[in-house]
Amino acid sequence: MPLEYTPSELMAVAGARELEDGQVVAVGLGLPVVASFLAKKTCAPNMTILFELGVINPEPIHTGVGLADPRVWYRANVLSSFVDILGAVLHKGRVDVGFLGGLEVDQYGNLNTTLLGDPQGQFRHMIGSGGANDIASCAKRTIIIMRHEARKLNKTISFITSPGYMGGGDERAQAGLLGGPSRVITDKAIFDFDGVSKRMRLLSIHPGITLEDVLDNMGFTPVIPEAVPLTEPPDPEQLRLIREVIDPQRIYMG
Amino acid sequence: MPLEYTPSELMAVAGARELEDGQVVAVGLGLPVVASFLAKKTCAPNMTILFELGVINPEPIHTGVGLADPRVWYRANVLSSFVDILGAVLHKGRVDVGFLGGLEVDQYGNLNTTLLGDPQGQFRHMIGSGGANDIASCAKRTIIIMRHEARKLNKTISFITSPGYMGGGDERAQAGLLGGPSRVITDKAIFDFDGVSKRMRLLSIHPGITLEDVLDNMGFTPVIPEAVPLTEPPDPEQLRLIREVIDPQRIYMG
Amino acid sequence: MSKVTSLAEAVGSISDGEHLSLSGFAITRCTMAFAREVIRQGLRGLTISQCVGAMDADLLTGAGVVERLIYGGGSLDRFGRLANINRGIENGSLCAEEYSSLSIAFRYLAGSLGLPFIPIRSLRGSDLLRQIRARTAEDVAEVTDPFTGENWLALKPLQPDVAVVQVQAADEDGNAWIFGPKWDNPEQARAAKRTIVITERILSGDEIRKHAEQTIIPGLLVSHVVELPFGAHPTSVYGAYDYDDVQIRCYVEAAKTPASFQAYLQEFVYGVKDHQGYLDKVGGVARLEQLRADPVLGY
Amino acid sequence: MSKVTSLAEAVGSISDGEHLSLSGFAITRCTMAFAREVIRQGLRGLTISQCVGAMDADLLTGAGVVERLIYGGGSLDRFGRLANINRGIENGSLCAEEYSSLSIAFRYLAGSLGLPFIPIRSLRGSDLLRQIRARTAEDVAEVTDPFTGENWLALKPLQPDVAVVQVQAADEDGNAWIFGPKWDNPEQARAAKRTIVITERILSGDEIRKHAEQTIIPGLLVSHVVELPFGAHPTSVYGAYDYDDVQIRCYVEAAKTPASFQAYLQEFVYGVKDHQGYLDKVGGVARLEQLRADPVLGY
Repeated sequence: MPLEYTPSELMAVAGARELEDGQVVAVGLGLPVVASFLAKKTCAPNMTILFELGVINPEPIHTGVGLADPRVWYRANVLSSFVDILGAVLHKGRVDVGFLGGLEVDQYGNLNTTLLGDPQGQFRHMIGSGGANDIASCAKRTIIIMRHEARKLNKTISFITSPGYMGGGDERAQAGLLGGPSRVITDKAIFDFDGVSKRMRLLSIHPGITLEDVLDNMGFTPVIPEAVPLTEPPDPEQLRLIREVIDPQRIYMG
Repeated sequence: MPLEYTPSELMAVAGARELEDGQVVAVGLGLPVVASFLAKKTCAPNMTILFELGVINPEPIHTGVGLADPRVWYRANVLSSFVDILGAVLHKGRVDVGFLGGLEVDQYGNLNTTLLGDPQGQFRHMIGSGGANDIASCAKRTIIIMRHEARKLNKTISFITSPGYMGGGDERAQAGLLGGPSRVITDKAIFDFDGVSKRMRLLSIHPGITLEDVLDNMGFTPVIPEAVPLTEPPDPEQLRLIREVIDPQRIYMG
Repeated sequence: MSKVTSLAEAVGSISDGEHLSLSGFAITRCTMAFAREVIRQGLRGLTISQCVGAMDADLLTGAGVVERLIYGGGSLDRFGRLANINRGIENGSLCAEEYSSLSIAFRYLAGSLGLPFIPIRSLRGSDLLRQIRARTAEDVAEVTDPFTGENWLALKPLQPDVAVVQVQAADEDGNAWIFGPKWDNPEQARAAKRTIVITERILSGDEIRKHAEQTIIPGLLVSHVVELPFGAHPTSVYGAYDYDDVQIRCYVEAAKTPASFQAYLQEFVYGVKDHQGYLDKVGGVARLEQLRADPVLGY
Repeated sequence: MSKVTSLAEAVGSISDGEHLSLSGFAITRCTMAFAREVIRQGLRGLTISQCVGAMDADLLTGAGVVERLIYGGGSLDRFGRLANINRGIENGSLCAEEYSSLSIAFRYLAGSLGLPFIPIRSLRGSDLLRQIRARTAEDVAEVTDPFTGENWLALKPLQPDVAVVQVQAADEDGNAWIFGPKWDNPEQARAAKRTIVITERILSGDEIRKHAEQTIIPGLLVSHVVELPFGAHPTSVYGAYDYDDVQIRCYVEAAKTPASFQAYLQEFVYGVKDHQGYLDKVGGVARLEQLRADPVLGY
């Protein structure tokens, strides 16, 4: 009998699987926190987790409401500052993976967390960058996690808060930016990016989801390889950790 | 009956008298340390004393052999770093007075702590800059303390470690440097600098010293005003503090 | 020399139109009591800066005190968005200059070290940069690395008139300790012309000298020290007290419309005489004791 | 993951010709045991950097290990000058690039933050700058402030291959605490490709996590952790032990001529098997106990 799991749980597990032991990971709010703690407790015990405000390798025992919650700083081994984390680790070039959520992403992995609506007319201001623009600009690679909806995976987005491959091709490198997005993890599929055009490319589809489900809920058509495998489902230990240890109150996974 | 005091004691007292309450003072090795602690214990209780390596307002109870001696860090209220002291206080422009010793000084207050001898031929390498060049470049004003000898007060010096008024006039300001030397305190006299030419100018002569003593032991002739007053001698409390509290082992005053 | 004053006196030292950096980050160590007193004293036209927008800046903005905001985006974490700031941006009443966390931190850092400008890799290729250039062309520029010939973005130093920093402990001279992460606070204080320290408690100078490595803000930067327990309420102070979720929810609810926010201000700011009155209003000792942090957990 | 190794293994990870920054300042927290092991292992052609030249750099220079020194001048405080370094400069055998404390600190800072260059007010109008330009034209340049049009001196980042830092306490991952002033050490470790931590004692990770504000060097920067009590002898370690005036005077006396310094190396470096042998040589437990610091005074 297959395991029961929620789309959020699969997303967190897929995110965790992208992280390798020994890597340095800059973690944004939300699901990236769950994915990172899950990786650290499973495949990547020697991974370094960074929170932009000055926290390295916390070991929370209670779920926090965000990075500003002392619950997520608990048992950190460094408590320092923005300059120390975003400057001396990220801007210095030591971050292997930046882990970001977003409101909108386009086919080149450009990410919006600032405005929804038409920037020329009516719009709603949302969160803005925080460290997201810095992470997207300086990490060796970034992973984006977000819900799979047509209004979120959009052909054009209202505002580029955190640049991906900009207009595609080598435009990002030309602008002097390092790295770039390497994965987009949604609740239906996982994408990577075509090596030359830098367009988003379907990498795997989650169990129980069809190609039509994926494409009908996107504002653009990704590159689709001949064969697209199924995403590996969570294993029981990963689910146990998420449910019992990392987010028992279901603050992130709700 | 006049008080007995040594030339070093008079120099330290003269240095202390230059400091005003509330000022921020960057202190180099040697006599400047004694002068600064003396000022803090007398006329300038709210003065801030900075040591370049990251020490603010220590209250030593034992005399140290230099800035690297933990004795001179005792009871500091800040223990930080070069970047914090020389960057965020000095380079930021918050240092009112820089207090420097030297091996050689010329008539424009350029200071040498690097080489003795002829830089084109044989020379001896001495201490170099440490923070002296930074203090001379960034403090609002500097005070130089050194022995009064012809080989030390020289027409030309072997090496400019810490710039004074460079070639005189507005050359220093043109170079983008702030402040400049305001006093040279020796064991025979105190000098300031002419407002326009920036040449060293006799300000006072120590009790018991003649103008000839002063001039015969200099490698250049300073500007000499019509009337040159006597330097105010130390008072008994200043001498007591130096002898009993600040340098009882006579490490600096030996 | 003691710099200890009342909160009213510290706020009274600030002039209309000045640029203040505030120490808050989302819902932690926000200068809340300070912001309430600023509103009560009727200051106007302030510029506020902080790396990540926080509840202190949002409260001031909602009270109409803020003309310009220089920040890197922000929220009240899971409790909600910065509704007053967002509304000000949306209706054009607030001039918001929006960066990223690091670009603000680097602007403070340059200001703190007396650097004329600082190069940065962030912002390029983003609409943040496009927008900054359109609004404030004088704060970003291009510079060529003289060693490689590469083109870099250069940021102008931020040098607030006053840094207002909420800390756990300080002595009477303003030598201050901050526990937990410090985000942009060390650079804010060093970049600013002067610093107002709001402290949970005043320690003796002797105590500070015993652990001088912990002194994040040297007294020489500080003009006023205000002892004000629970000065950050309803936001948290690591090691001292937790955030007050009831009061933050009340704020978030009120901030949904200008009218309901005016009612909030009437009740919790204008309607109380001072910080003590505010604390009584939100539940007094009984509530505050519930919030007090466990010394090991820090919350 | 434990990074704890022997001193020999840590030194063995270094290659001839690499650039090491050393944590010493004059006669305090110098990487002395490390330097002695470097000499015993016969490394060659090293570049050494530090803000203020210290006994560790002088020892290595006297042993012929150092090709290039990037520093801001220095001494052994009242004990004397850096005789080996000065001799090397005077006879031309050492390539010394001489700056000021802040200019080296800013070069490390730029290296630590990934800045392409850093502007500075120091050095101008000095023979230091003239000499640096003559010797190493590629490390200083002119840059125009894009905001004011002013001309500034720009320094190139320093990025050592290895930072070697002598600390009071660290955990097995290399998260390290430094007590007392830290001079250039935080920026050295951040600027370097990797850091070797030499610690008076290893603490549990739990202990480090209790006071994580004190962690000056994050473990992610660290490749090796070596537990080595009295590793800085004969220099001091604040809070742990005082400098050994007898041994420093012995060093100063020996450093007066190359021949007498060779004899010193023979006796205290080549002539002992390891750090334990060295400690026995200089008086063993009886002498070390005399040097142990008073916990309140720190010396």
